[in-house]
Amino acid sequence: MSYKKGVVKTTYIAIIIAIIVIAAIGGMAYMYMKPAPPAKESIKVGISLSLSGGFAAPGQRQLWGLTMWVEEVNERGGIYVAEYGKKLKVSLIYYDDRSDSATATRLYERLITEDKVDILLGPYGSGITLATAPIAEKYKVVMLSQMAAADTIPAKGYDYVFTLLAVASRFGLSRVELLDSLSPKPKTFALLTSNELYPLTVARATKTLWEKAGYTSVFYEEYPKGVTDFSAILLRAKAADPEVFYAVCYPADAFVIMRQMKDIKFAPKLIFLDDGPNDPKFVEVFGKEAEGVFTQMSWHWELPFPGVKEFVEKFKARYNELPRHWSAYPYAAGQFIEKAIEKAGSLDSAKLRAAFLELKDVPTIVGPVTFGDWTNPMGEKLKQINLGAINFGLQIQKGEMRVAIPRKYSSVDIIYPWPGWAS
Amino acid sequence: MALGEVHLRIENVTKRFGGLVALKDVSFALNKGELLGLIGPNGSGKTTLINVITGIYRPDGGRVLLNGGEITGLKPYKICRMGIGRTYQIPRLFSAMTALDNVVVGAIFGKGRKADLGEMRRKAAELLDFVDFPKLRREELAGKLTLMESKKLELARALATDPEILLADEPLGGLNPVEIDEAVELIRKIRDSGKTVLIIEHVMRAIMKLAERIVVLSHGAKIAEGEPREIANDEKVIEAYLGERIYAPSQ
Amino acid sequence: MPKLGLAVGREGAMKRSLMLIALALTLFLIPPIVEKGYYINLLAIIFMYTALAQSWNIISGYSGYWSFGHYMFFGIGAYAVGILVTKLSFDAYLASVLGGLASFLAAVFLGLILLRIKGPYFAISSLVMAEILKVIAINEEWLTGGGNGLILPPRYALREFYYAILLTLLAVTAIAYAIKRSSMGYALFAIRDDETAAETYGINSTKYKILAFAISAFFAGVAGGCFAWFVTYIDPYSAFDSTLALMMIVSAVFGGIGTVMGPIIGGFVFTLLMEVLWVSFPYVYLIILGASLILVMRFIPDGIVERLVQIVQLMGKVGIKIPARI
Amino acid sequence: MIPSADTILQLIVQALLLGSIYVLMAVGLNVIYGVVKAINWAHGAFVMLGAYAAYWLYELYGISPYASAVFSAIALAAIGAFTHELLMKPFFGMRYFRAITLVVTYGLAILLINITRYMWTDVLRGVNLGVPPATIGAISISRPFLYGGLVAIALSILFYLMLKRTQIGRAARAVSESRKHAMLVGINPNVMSRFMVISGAAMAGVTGSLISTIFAVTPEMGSVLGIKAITIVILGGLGSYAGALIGGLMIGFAEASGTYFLGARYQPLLYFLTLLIVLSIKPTGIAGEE
Repeated sequence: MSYKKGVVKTTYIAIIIAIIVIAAIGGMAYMYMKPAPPAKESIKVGISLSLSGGFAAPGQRQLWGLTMWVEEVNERGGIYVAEYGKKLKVSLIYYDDRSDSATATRLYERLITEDKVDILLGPYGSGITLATAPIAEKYKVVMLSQMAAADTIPAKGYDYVFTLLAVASRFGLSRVELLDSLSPKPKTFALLTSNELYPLTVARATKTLWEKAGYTSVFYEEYPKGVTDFSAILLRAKAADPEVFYAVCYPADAFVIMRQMKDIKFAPKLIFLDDGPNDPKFVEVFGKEAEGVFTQMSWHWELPFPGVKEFVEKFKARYNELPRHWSAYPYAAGQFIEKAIEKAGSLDSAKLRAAFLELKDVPTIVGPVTFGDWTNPMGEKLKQINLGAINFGLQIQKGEMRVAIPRKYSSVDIIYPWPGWAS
Repeated sequence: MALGEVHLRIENVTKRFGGLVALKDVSFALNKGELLGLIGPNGSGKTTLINVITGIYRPDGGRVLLNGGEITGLKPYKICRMGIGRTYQIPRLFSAMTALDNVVVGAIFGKGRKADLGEMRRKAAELLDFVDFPKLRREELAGKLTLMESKKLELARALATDPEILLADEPLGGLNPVEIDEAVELIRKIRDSGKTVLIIEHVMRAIMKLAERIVVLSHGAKIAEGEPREIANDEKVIEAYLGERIYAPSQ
Repeated sequence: MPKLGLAVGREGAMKRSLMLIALALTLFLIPPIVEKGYYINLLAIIFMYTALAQSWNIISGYSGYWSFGHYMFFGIGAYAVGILVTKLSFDAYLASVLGGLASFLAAVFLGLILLRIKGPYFAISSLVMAEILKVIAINEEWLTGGGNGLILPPRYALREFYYAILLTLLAVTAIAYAIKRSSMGYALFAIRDDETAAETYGINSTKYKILAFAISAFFAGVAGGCFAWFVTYIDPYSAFDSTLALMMIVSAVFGGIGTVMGPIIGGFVFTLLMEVLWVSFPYVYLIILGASLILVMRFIPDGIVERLVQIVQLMGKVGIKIPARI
Repeated sequence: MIPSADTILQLIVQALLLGSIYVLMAVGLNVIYGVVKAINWAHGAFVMLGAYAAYWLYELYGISPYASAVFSAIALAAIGAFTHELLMKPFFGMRYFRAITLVVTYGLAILLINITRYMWTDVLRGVNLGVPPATIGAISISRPFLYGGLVAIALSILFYLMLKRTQIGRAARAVSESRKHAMLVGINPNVMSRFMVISGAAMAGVTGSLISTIFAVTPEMGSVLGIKAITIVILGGLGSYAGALIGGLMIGFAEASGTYFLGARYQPLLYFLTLLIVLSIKPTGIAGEE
């Protein structure tokens, strides 16, 4: 390399580095040094969303639900706050946490100390919620968690954290009702679960409840993230010859499980895949084979709660897909907050918290919401969870997901036993 | 230890690589203070033998004795610290370090090692002067040196370990006639400073002038051993070199 | 190419250490002055990545053993703290140090197996080793909580985390500097350039590699430990997260591997850059991350620090007067 | 639990089929490594792109993934050419070449995965041909797996023959041994390495098409498989086709039998340990040289 060439190259790179550094510092300054808007003109609702990273798909839909609520509230002129004697508009402040807990802690810190939000919404997923809940507690700002199902969060006993979504252990309640409502009643079940906080809680609670109800476990297996081939696991499950096969899994795994069950001709009388069949693509891909398969959702677009129909239509028109609990729960959280602020007549955290606890059966699109304490099947005491929250058992019938459990919300008959593989 | 005593003894050393026999039952001795030449055609096992002595390869049979004590199969760094230094045929310098630092490495970790870095640097600088390494190039990265500079640096680095025995693997290879004369002088100087030297060489004229005694390897076996004049006239050696006539020193 | 530390005169070293001490003091004073938790949190995370990059540098930058599985030590530290605090009610700070020690010991043991393997084989083996540890964390539920993870006592200790991680960063940098200026530095750099030759010049390569691996692991473990009590929840997937290895490698490469300042500058610039990118382009920052990784390797494979040195030298040639070499 | 003979046979079939998919990926990696001496971390991402190509062709035009494998191969060949010119060639001859290419292709993988995610979101996709499994006695064989395995074996043999028998193969081997010497005998090493990188990428495209009928098609689908393939290549020995074959089948068996006899939670442990044990005995893999 000649001297001159080296110089030129070095100079270019120096300039590039300088630009990067200046841009970085300038960007930071621009982003964070913006003067804060003048006092109370709006109610600030803060949330950290997973807009990129592993939870990007549900995170995005969470934002959609929230956006719809914020727009609707503001069309109505906002929420009346007695303390200020007028209606205040809602402004949603959100950041992307990259599906990463450390980033999320930073963002909640920022929402509270920098943006000075009046109320917080919880992030997506139990892990991130566990990491961020202590911040809300420390600063005494109400955090309404709507996308975390692990029992461990309400079990911590935080004063300022409320859990709207059905906790994982409650999922088991509808699973018991499902088996109880079958005829003839199955005797044995096989349970396969992903080895992570939320699926484990669901699976273990379900197992405990099913065994208590008199069903026999003939196969129980936990698999770690990253397993790509399920055939050996399924072979063993098949060898155990269960009547019910229940997998608490993620959508991509459900695809493979379903295919490989067919490959080895494993045909139990009931197939329940926690996540997967509730993705519209599943039915599209598996077509007739998906018929009669069970899945779950914490919400459904057919539910008879007030406002559901309008919400679904508006959502479909806007985002070109059916809403799911990822969007419905954040929207419902908004509906609840609206009532709570009106009741409290103030944006003060303590008063808001009191209002949260006083309100009973607040109508939302996820059903009536009441916060209270509950003891789960494992004997843990859970604080401030939504006692009205239900997890629904759905069955695919004629290519559509229909509510099957709880029976009181169902308008269809359950197909049982499962018809088996098409050919 | 008196001059002339056996310093390093190679006893029936055999080394195989898979089916290939690289060294076949090789034995000879290196006497204290002597300058022994090790010659042989390409692939005759010269470098393999050095690698066996310095512990890079473990022999399949035979022993290596230093001052009567067995060192076969010891780790290379231990052998280095017992006083055997070597250079490589194709210089294996620490290319991202400066020339001086290369020598410092030898000084810090070799037989004469001391914890004082400053002292080791001074020692390294002296050695670079000793081998006539250009002063201006001391802070140059070793990867950017010329061949002659690299060879000198190799020698300085090996000397920095304070060896009693220096194994020099083709120190003259690739040099032009003027450089060869310079290098020959340097090797004599090293021997004269009291070291035992084993030199592997390809340049026959030089080795015949330089070595006091010569061992010849062919196809992994020792075929001759003796004074340069005897070797030059040895039929087996002439044959091994495919008829190439080896000239005895004219003096 | 970076030269070994001793080339710098004593005067320059004095000036430089004074500057560094002043900088460190400033960093210590930030939390009391800056009220906003966000900035403290951001700085703390930058320190953490920087400390990890520096620890990676000690083994991989110095000795040339590119460890793609270095996140295993972060995970070991995190789990050691998790276990000590939840099962044996240890104090979090003491536990962090013990987490570092656990990583140190693990590295000595694992190093005996791994460091015999070279080049890409080593890179992948270290990655595989980290994944093995992850599987163990998933399965040994009695100890690690399995897939449920470990939930530490809730406390939100941002300022404590800031100081702990800053101390870790300063310590790992001081050690990296000390190693580079000592005979160990010579040994590691020699191993990096030619391990066989290094052995024949008296270097016990196994000893130095394992020592470097273990020291490096110690600090990664301490960082992991601090992280555990800061986020209060760890599970196998977040404690043994392979993207951490990516962050370490990229930061160190970005700044310049094998130099002391490289991982620091690289860690700061890179983490800050990521933060800005991600705030400004939440949806595409990963695309930009991938692209910048490629561009950095393509155009400045030997890192920013090396370029800065060249620029400084260039300024000297043009006649701009500059103080002693940085 | 003592399995029946049928179950054991079924397990062996499953292990073979799984192993053959791994072999296919590992051979693709080795094709590149053989000449370029670089591990392509983005191989998994390439496979993912191949799967997306197959998916879209199936979704939009109803072309079967087995037919569209050709298109996937061509598309990926183009990306392979780009990778070679911009991400490998500039680094030839550099210190740490292998580490650098590992990091650069890691960057490429992140880039490709996230561009895919940006364009087509994380929505699950998949191709279901609805073909019933083939049956021999009590054993059933998944057709997508079977076809994948057959193509894997065919391609491996094809490449092996090409390397041993043809002019190109001889040239490739010459470059693989020494770029400098190859140049001296009139072979342009850049042309050779470009050719091999393109071939390797095209194989990834074919792999993608084949597995679009086995796994769900998502941006992340290639990541786990890609790392597994790299593990296999390391286990078998870099650049060795026989090694890739043995390694792929070994991992296939380790996974299937490990899952069956030890349980799913220990599945990864078994093959990771296989790798470490092999490497601690032979640090360059089963059939690796150096």
